[in-house]
Amino acid sequence: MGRQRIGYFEDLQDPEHICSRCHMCELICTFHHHQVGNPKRSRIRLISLDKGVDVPVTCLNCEDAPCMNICPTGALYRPESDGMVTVKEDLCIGCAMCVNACPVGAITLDPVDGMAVKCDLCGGDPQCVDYCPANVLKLTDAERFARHRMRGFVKSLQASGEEG
Amino acid sequence: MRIFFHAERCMLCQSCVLACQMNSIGVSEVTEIPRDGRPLQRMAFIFSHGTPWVWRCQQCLSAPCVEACVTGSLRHGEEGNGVVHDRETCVGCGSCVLACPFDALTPDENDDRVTKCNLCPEEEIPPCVKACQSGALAYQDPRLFAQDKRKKFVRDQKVHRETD
Amino acid sequence: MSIFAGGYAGQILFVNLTDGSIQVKPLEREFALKYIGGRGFTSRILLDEVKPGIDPYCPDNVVVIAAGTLSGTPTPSSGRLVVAAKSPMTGGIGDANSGGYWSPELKYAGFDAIVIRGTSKDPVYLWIEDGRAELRPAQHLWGQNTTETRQLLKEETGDDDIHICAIGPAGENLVRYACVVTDEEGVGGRCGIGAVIGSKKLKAVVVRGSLDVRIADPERFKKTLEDYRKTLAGEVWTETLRRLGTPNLTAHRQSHGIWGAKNFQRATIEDYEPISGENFRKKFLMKPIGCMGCLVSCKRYSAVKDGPFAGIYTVGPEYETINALAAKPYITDPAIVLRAHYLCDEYGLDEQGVGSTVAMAMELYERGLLTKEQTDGQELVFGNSEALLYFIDKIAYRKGFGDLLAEGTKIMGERLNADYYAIHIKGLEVDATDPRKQVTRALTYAVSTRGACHLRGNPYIDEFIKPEEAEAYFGTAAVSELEALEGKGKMVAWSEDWVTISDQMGLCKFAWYRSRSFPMLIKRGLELAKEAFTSATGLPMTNEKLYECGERVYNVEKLFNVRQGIGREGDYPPARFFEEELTDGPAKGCKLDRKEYDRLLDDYYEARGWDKKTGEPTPEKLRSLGLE
Amino acid sequence: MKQTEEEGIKSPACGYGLMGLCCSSCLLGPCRISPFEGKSAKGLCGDNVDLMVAKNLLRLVAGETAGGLKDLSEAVQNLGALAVKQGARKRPGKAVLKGILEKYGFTSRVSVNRFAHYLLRESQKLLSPFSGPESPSPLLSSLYPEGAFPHVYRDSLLPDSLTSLIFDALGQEQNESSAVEAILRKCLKISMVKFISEELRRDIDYLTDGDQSSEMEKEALDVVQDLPPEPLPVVVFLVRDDDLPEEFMSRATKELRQRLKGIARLIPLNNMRGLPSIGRGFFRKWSLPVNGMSALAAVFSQSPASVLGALMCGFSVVSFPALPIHGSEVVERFFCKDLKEKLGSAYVHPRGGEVLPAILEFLGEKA
Repeated sequence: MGRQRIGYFEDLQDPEHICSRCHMCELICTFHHHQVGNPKRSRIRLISLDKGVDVPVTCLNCEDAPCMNICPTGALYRPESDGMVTVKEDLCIGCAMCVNACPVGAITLDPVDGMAVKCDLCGGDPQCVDYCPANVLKLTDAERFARHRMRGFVKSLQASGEEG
Repeated sequence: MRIFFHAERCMLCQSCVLACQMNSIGVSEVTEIPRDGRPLQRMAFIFSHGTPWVWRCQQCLSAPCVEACVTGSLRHGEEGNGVVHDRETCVGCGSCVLACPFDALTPDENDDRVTKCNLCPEEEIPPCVKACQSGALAYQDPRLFAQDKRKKFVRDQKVHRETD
Repeated sequence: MSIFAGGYAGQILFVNLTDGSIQVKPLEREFALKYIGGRGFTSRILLDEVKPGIDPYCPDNVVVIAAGTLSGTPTPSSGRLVVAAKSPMTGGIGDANSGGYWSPELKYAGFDAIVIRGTSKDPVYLWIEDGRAELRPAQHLWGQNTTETRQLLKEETGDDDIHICAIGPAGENLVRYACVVTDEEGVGGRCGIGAVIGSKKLKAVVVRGSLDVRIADPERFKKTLEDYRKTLAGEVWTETLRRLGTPNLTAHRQSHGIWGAKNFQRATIEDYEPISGENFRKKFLMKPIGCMGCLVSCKRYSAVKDGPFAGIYTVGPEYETINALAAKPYITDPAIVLRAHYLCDEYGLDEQGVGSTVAMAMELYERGLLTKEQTDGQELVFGNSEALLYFIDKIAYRKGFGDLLAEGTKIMGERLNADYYAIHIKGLEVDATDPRKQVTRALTYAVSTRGACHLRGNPYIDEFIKPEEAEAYFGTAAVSELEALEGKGKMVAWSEDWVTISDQMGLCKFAWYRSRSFPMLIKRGLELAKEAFTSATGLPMTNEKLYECGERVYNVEKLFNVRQGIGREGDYPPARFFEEELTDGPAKGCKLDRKEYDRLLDDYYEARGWDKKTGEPTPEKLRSLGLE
Repeated sequence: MKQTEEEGIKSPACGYGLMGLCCSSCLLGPCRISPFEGKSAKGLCGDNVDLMVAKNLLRLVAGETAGGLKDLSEAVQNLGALAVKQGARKRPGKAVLKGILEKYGFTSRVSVNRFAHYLLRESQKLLSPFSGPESPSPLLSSLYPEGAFPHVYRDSLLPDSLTSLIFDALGQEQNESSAVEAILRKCLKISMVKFISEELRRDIDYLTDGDQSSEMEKEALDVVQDLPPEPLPVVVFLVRDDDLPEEFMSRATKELRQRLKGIARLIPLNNMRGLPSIGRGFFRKWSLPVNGMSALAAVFSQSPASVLGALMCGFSVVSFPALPIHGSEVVERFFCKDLKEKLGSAYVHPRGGEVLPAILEFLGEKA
């Protein structure tokens, strides 16, 4: 098992398996971490574009994580070699360098206490994955993701074969 | 609100630095620059591993400089907006310079005090951000900054998929 | 810091548009315990603030917007919002209910409710952020469609994470059934609240919040969440709703023959297949959409990909949409339905209002009571989709014949001397279903405080309740028999109080108050709702007290209506349901019987503890509910 | 030449550009020498601030002029084709033709064909990159008579070959700091080239096509005619570039007229081209060169060459936008002080980019 992260798996052929914009992931994330309701503090954020495009975005758990590399105090670190980059809150000074560096915007400053917050996989049992009604959020790693893409590719081959 | 920097949009023109210097000596037009002006160094342009970076105070939320300051002339702004430096009470002891992980405080050449970026509270948008022609500098809430990044990420992803 | 341990934001915003003053008042604990939230707050505040007999468009009318109590907490399907005012359609209490993400955002911005008084001179919009509010000029937004309004506001604020509740051109032009549109997804349709907001020159209410909505007892709350999830998983129709959404119900209406098509002249649709839920799914569905935290996701995101209307992206249609824009004007082209639905959303029109008035005009035209000159030269016959699309535009801007159509069926009936063909109750058009087959449904529609409405009660409890359960709850096993009238008044009263709870809590009726078995219904609608309420707010609550809160609010609304002069005579279905039999389909031959209905209404009043003659709540009843 | 034209005309958008420090001459990118770093600052190429500003200005002026020269050489080619075939396609109007002939020192009895041959020969000579310094060319000395433009002769600022000057300017590198002044003189020369080439082209076009733009010269002469018999001490000309929107100009004119009421006479001109004619007209009327009369031209133009050209016509010049020269003290001193001592007229630097205070300052000095 490689480095894990929360992946978004949609199936454009099956409407039930596309994010349904319910924001449950945000709600349950904030509830799990802060025991309140407030999606703005969530570590996973749902991005809605026009024409019904909704994609939840959270930490990609990069190998050479820019947030971790740029952190001046070492508040961002990997406790285990394969694990998630986590925030050591007593070291974080809220300088927002990580916010500046992260390529996907997965790390931000908490609007309430000002510390850097990012996905920590809820210690191995991610709540958003648990609660996602469309089952599009899954705990995944690079290998699994590759397999998913392969499966999609084979399916598309099949489909084109049938048509042909 | 803080100043964020998009390295990928920077055209290396350094207009931001010039604008900052002009602001520090109190002129708004380039034609008014006095020949013997001694601007404060509150912003600089550097290359780090080939990437441009606008060096300035990060306005940390739990800033080490504030903790280090012996006279209390460094304090947190209202509603968590930046770190405010009070010139009047500053004695130039340099404790903050030692504490700052970004080396963002510099001695004021005109007298024995330190100086730092104060986000130009008298202006609605800091002059450096206004001077930036390519949009590489952004004056934004960290939350919105991260949100914009996520949006860009999702958009890129979608475009990528559509052209697959 | 509010006095509440959680759930509530603890503040109410008072805005006076006439002088632009803005006040923030704390929410009192007693008030919250008595009226819970949502519709409870709106109804009570309206009762206190609105004087009898005022013109709904005058500055004295008050618009109250309230978030459900559980909105903003992670309670599933809790993001519902109530917008209320004295209705320009019924003259009584008018409230509109809308889902989406606006209501939680209001809580995150620090308010439980907004009370809007007065009338502004120039168009304004209300900006609310983290406990602060201000009125901003909206000259540039006035006249814009709802989508453009949202776009402009997002550009103006530089943040597209804001949530917007806006009216369209219809509301500005005081179309009597104008609605309020929240974000892309939600429409608070009924009762013409959009027109009242338009008369106040308020274009939109924009919220952005990042404050916490606290949970008093997180562990207990978490348990409730789990419990709810399990209960929902055991429900058969959850999957269907996710698959087909509310258009799923079209099959039920067709098979029972209760469509209300052709302005209630027909009960089934001959060419039903194209407008069935399955067909909408096959042809247009992009994905299901859920409101805040919804585990059911019954809303649809639809796109028209080809044909003359290609390029429409919209949230919908709902079952009501299909009824109003397909069955009533008898149009069976689904693309037309979506186009009309899209236009209604853009202009901020209540679809049911559009469908009903156009259908009524069509009937009048076919019967020769309207001439071609009067209808702008349009051949206004059933099935003419061009005329429907043509008049949606005209209604929104009140042009030509659209000016009359914009008044709704009641006034149109009066003006054209065709009251009989105006199918409304208290002025509000009868929505989706023909109640002639089921007298309890007719009663629910008729006694509903906001006018004909299918969401004010659950008249079909008798379809699945078991005799022993009926005995325990309503005192007679007869309630479980479909034909019997005994105990049905009590059942309707009970179900009304009981769905009122959902409007107070901000819970979705589909996710919490619809079920296939009675115990499940009680468990979700009462026990789990109570659990969620107590664990979130930390306030003491029991099943009985919660139920009483629902009853109290219903009585408050009745009191409001009585004060505005709506008595027993307002609680009758339109004459057509008594006079004409259904002529086709499985329910052929059904009609309402006046005697039977009177008896049922008496029953109902008795169960309610209201005066049988006037329909007024008796002083004893009010006292027992703590409403002196 | 095309490329220079395209690159040269861009107006600066950033602060460095406004100061004339926006150097794009090497591929390593801009050095962005800060004005606060003083004299010691040197760019990647080794140039100091003064050289950089001067060279940038030269590049701007030359680039712009190159475009005009191209038009002239095309016009000369047309003229060549036509001169052989005798006469213009369309007969030129008599009055205007007379004016043109007089300008070049011919009497009106001379045949158009002969004049065309003369014009062809002389302008070909001027355009040739190999023509040596056999100055002054008879054509130039008729266009810029010594009496009206004495400074040009005194300081040998009259160009001899038009083309070689541009090639020279764009090709050569001069690294010694003493060369700053040489570069700036070249700037002035080149901007004269711009005026000369434009005027020549106009006249040729008139001969070949009957182009109406020569009528504009008449407008300039009318202006001179309208002036009172005694030479006024102070006249402000408001000169507009063709590219500027009408609306902007009329607003500026209105505002300036209001502010200068009772202080100075304000004469709006619709284009730059009339300036040499006005110089000649002044001389004809009062036998005085313009720079002897301290007239001010307020030039509203994006192009530095036009601004410097106006300077070479004998006017003191204030311009909007200001010339991009604030970055260098030496350059600024040359244009504002040295020139005044040498030519009698100079560039008036609009501090803060505001024209009105600069005009008032100029007037105050004179009054």
